[in-house]
Amino acid sequence: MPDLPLARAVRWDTVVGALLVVLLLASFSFVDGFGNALNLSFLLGNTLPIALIALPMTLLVVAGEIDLSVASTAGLSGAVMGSLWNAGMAIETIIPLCLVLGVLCGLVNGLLVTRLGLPSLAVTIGTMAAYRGIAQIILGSDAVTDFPTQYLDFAAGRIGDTFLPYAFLPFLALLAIAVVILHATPFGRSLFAIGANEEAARFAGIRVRRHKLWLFVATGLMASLTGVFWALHYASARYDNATGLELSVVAAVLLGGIDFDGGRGTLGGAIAGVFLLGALQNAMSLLNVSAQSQIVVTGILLVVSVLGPRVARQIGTARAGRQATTPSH
Amino acid sequence: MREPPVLAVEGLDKSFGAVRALHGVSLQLHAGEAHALAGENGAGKSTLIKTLAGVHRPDAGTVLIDGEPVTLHGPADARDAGIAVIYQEPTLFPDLSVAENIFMGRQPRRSLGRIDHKAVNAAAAALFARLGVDLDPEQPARGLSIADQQIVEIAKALSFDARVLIMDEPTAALTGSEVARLFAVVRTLREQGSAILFISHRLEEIFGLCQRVTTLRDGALIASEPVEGLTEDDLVRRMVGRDLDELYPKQDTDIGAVALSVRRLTREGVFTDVSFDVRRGEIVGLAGLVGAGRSEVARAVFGIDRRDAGTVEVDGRALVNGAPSTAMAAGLALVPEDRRAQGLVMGMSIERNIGLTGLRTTARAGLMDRRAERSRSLDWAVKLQVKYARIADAVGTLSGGNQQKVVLAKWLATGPRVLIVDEPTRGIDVGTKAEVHRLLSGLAADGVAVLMISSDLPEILGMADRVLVMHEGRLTAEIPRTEATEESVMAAATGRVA
Amino acid sequence: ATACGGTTKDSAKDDDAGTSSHAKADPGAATKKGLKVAFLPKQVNNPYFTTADKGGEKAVTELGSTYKETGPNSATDTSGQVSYVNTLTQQQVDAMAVSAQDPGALCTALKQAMKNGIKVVTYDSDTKPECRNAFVSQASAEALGRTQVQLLGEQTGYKGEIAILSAAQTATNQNTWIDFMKDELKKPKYKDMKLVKVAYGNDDAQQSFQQTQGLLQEHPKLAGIISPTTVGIKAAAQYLSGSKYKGKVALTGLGTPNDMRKYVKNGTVEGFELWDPAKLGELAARTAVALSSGQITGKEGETFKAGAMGTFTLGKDGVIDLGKPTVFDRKNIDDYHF
Amino acid sequence: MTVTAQPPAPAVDPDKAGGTRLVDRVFKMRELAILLVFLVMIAVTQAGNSEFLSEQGIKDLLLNATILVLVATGQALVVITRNVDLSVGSTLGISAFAAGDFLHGGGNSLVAIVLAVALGVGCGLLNGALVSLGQVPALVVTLGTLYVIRGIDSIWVGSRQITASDLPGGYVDFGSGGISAVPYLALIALAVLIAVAYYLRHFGGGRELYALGSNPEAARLAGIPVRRRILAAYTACGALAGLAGALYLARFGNVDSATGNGYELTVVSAVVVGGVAFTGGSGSVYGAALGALLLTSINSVLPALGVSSVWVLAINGVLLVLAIAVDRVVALRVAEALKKRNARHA
Ligand SMILES: Nc1ncnc2c1ncn2[C@@H]1O[C@H](COP(=O)(O)OP(=O)(O)OP(=O)(O)O)[C@@H](O)[C@H]1O
Ligand SMILES: Nc1ncnc2c1ncn2[C@@H]1O[C@H](COP(=O)(O)OP(=O)(O)OP(=O)(O)O)[C@@H](O)[C@H]1O
Ligand SMILES: [Mg+2]
Ligand SMILES: [Mg+2]
Repeated sequence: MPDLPLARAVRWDTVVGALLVVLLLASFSFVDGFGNALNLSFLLGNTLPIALIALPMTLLVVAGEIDLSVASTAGLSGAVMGSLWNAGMAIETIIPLCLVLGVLCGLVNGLLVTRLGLPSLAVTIGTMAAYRGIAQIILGSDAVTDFPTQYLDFAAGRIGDTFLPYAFLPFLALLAIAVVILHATPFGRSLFAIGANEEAARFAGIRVRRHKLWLFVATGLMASLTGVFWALHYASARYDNATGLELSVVAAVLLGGIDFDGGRGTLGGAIAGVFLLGALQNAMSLLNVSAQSQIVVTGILLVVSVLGPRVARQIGTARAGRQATTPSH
Repeated sequence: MREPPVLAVEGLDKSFGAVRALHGVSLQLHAGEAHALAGENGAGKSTLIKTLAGVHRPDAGTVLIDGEPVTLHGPADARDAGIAVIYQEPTLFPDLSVAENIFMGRQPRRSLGRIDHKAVNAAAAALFARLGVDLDPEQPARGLSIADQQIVEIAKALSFDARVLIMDEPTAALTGSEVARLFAVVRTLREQGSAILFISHRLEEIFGLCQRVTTLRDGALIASEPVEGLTEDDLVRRMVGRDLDELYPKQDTDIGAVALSVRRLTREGVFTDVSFDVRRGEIVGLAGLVGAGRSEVARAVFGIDRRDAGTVEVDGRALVNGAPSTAMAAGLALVPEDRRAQGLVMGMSIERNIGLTGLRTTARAGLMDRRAERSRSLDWAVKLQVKYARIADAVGTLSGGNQQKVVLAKWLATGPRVLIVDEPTRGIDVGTKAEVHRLLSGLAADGVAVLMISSDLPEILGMADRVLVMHEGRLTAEIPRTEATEESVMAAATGRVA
Repeated sequence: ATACGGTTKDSAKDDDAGTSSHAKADPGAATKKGLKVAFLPKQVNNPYFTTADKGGEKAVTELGSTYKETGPNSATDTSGQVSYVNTLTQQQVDAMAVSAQDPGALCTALKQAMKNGIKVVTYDSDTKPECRNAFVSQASAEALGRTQVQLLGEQTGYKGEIAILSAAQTATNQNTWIDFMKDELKKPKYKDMKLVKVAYGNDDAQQSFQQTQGLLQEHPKLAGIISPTTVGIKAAAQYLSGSKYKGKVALTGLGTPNDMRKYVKNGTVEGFELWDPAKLGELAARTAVALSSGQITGKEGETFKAGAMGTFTLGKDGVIDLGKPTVFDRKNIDDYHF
Repeated sequence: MTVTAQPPAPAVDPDKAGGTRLVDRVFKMRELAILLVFLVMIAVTQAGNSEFLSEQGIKDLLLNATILVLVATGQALVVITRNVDLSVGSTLGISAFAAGDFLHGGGNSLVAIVLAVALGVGCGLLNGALVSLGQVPALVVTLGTLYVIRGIDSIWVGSRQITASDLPGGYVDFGSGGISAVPYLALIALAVLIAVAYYLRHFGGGRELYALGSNPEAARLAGIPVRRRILAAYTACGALAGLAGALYLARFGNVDSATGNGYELTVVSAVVVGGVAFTGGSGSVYGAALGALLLTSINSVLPALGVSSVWVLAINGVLLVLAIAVDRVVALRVAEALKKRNARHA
């Protein structure tokens, strides 16, 4: 049964955006040290890995699939980067190789999902372990830290004394590209159709399997890019880099109003969700809120994020219902 | 003085946002009487039924059972009051067996409240025998054709032994013989004292089954009267508010070169060795009983399913196996039979649903051109008389018939050279049906090759230049327009001729 | 400017400007009061770190400064720990004592902190030397590695196959200890003891459990296991005590008396060792204050007085050793409660 | 379907029909493929290491699977209704600690188990109420409660921990004891499993769980009390997670604030491997239990074969993907074979 038209009056992504603005304003005024350029650059820099992966993940989820192996792909490309660097290869060669590796990881996921028709959740839980395991085999217990300074500075530094990390600029470009792809191209429109009703999309001549394959490949690519960024940003390539990142990405994307049943959501919402969580955690740390309490707050935020609009809507319809039924008595 | 009506409504109002689906509607159903509900697409018939079934809460007005006002809090209340409903769209559980679907929530029990699975299956088999159909009670509901789903829905409703049986277009996907059998069962029920409420856009069915008819137009009650003495034209006038043009406006066209050529097409276990041609300007009807494999042939031709053997050519160019996108590029279009599963994305707007087949053609420099998309969609929505509040509304909020029109619009908008339509007028009211026929006729006149699959035999006979008939997965006859009659087609469809 | 036209390990030579201050240590300087000292363990809520940090808190308060503890909820959330370093930098504490989840990952953030005038002490797990002022080591890695082998040797009569159940494969301190264990085993008195396997339980109870099972299935003749991690030894002990191997396979390593009391008493474990984490935390706190007061700068050879703990001297790379570990067995275990 | 010329359905030879039914049933068992994968794996391991299936080995294998089997059974109930409960790990952790804390204070073992189950029921009710009354996506809600319960657990537990010495000896012995190779815990899990499976197959409530997972809208129209059923599924899931917590305590004798952290992914893997579809309405708890057995056994098989720990994770992942893929391919083949055999036009 489709929802009543009234019920969708307020779009959730705008609500998340508004929440983000409110949080930022409140933090600027009431949290000591939040508005300071250094802190903001920390905030952006530390949130960037989640944001980078959230881009393709949003597209994937809109198309009704999911990739839980992203963090492992990131770890794997970090591990490969470390071991090749140890082997004396030039970083300018290593990075493209890592990206190719990411493409391969995505391709494996994509082929398993589209060719064998396996559920992506199951496949990527498996490859999550597999990729992480391969990373462990490749790099073992090493932690490679001696990457060239100009790269480390780019990944960890900021532009002058401003709050902008260097790495934020390429992210903005990628964000723009992703927004255009999802919201302004036929490809993006097809993704919504695939996510909402795959069979109807197939009947409309949309190449469902190919589209999905592309998405998995893009996700692998972005995950490996994130892995490279992570290793440079934290100046440490280890096999267990970025462990657990997939859950942060999923939480942020969910918070941004992306429907995991597919077919609904906007990139703006997803990215707002990412930075809402990032900013909230930053502000809470500055306020000396303990890690445990932060977890509770994050959890409550998630629950409220889905419950809030529902409750508001139900109160609305209940009131409308009462008005409509009272005269008949 | 008659007994009070078993089920009645008075002064019913129901709005969805700005859309007033029903206003001031009253209706009485009496025991032992079959009552028809007529009206154009979007007139409010399904909404009325859902209100009677407790699915919708009325904004105003009362529901009376045996003359007593009641409030139905949900479908369970209606069921407990002895009301059985067949909804317009099948509501099956695809993962459960057909028998479980029929008896969900009311299974025969053994000791300790355990379900008696044997009894469930046996009861389902008995129901199917009564309907004269051959369905395996233990088969899962997933993969049933629309018609089979409809049969299961009917069996479910009959299993209630309900005092009131409400049926929203139960026959839309059925062919004549199943309809006849259904009617026989329904008549028995009526004679045993049940009240029947029946919706159909096939007027002859209303006249064949019902004693009274209530007509709705734009959510308002137009008339409630005995069927006796009424003519089809009267009824159409009440529904549409004007006289109807010819229902089958078949134009004579120049038949040209072969546009679609199918050779020895086979899908193992589904259909075998199917060969036929469709020429430019020609409308070819494809008839057969439910389950004969017509839709399957259409799917394989379009490339949704992979064919095991055979070739398909459009304008002399062979189509790649299993690739609808290349079929579309070659100028082929398929209007699928199941609008809910195959035709539409329910949560998406009307505009975008129509736009889905034109993503590449309306794009500029690789980007969506929203204005072009909107004008294309608006054009076709208007041409097909889709009744909507706003073009940006979700297509799921439309009435069944209007949804069907959107599916047609979506495919006609591609400007195909070869058009396959599978049950194109399923659930479409008589007025629009004529319009759809006129459109198809016009397309043929413009040189489009049309393959029309329909379970509505008069439609086939009225529109087709040539009739192909399938029986159990094989083409059994090819009958030219001049020789096509109900008898000749049915004979081939039931395999009574070689 | 490299041969192959790219930046390689060889071309990217260390051009890090030394971060250690040029200020000279003044051993006689007064101990400053009112400092803000923060403890950042690998994981809050971890009993071991809580004990250590409690020791730190006691010392900090005693020295008239303020103490706080903050940190991630998971011991593998490296980026979380980085954020906490950043937060502390932002909050302008005077000194922080950090137990690093990763030797490299914290570097950028810690250097950033030192640039902002914050003194950084690592304890329990070190970073690269240039990313902190001093490291307080729980015991010399060499002593820890060798004594565990010695303990096991005594328990098995210097005979038979032995295995090691470690934490994560990346755990720096475990790996150093294991290297020393292998070295110790080369001595002639261990010629009948053979190290057959190093397994990793990732400091996870269940995984350590299953790794122990696997070790025993694969090597039925196993005589003893060393588990140099508190989680590992506990899980191994729990498995052994519920299996037929109880009392037959010797188990030793690093554990806390509270965890191991039951297994020592029921005969699963004869003896094991550990340093006193509270002392470790106390020394870290005192080192942090000494650094902030200018009594030391982190150079080799400097000395400072750490209250009742005595005088300590900084070793190579600014490493301070806590001392020898304590061996716990049936006789003394009831004297310890942590 | 076809309309027959003569109204009565054509009679099929009953013997033949009965025979094919049975074959069909066995063929159609989704669990068969997983069982196969499992058996092959065990056989290969036994060939490589004869100690593997010793009495102790079998006991370990069963013990390892017990807790996951319980939680996966509960999760399967929820997944069948087209929902998910990600908070099971947190629930397990908090109820294990609660039981341990109670026993530490000198409580009765049986009461401790009841306490853990009750706490699990509480968490389940919370999830169920949020999901069914709010009608909101289960994934988000339970991810939220995962965090909330975990956070509350951490705040409550702090750095405390329960160790085996805090527990009554009998409780810990019960955790590792058993009747020869069969541990008590495994017997409990098996009893729960059979009971749940029987309920799902033979009781109206169970069938309705499948129905509403298969098509929620149709379930509403059929008058199924959707909210009540979803609430019940979550409550059962929570209860089983609580029970698993109590057994975890007995088995490992060791609980702290991190217990059960990240367990949700393992549980979800087990359920998915066991063929319970996330789209709801299909799969069985036996499948989920087999999935759990398979997953935990991989973790025992690799060390038993002497595979270096370095390789374990990778092999684990590859095996997982293989298991899913084999299962899928077998299922497709069987479906095809059945379809060909049943084809009407053949
Ligand atoms: N859930 C809904 N949300 C919004 N509008 C709705 C909804 N259901 C029905 N409507 C609107 O109510 C009106 C009546 O629809 P209804 O389905 O009752 O028509 P109908 O008479 O059954 O037509 P058809 O013959 O095409 O099935 C239509 O304008 C339709 O768009
Ligand atoms: N998606 C599907 N999956 C599996 N089987 C199907 C599917 N669709 C149809 N079938 C089965 O294939 C057979 C042929 O059905 P098909 O739909 O082609 O018949 P039809 O002649 O078009 O009749 P109608 O569409 O009116 O039912 C039927 O027995 C039907 O149950
Ligand atoms: Mg209708
Ligand atoms: Mg059909």
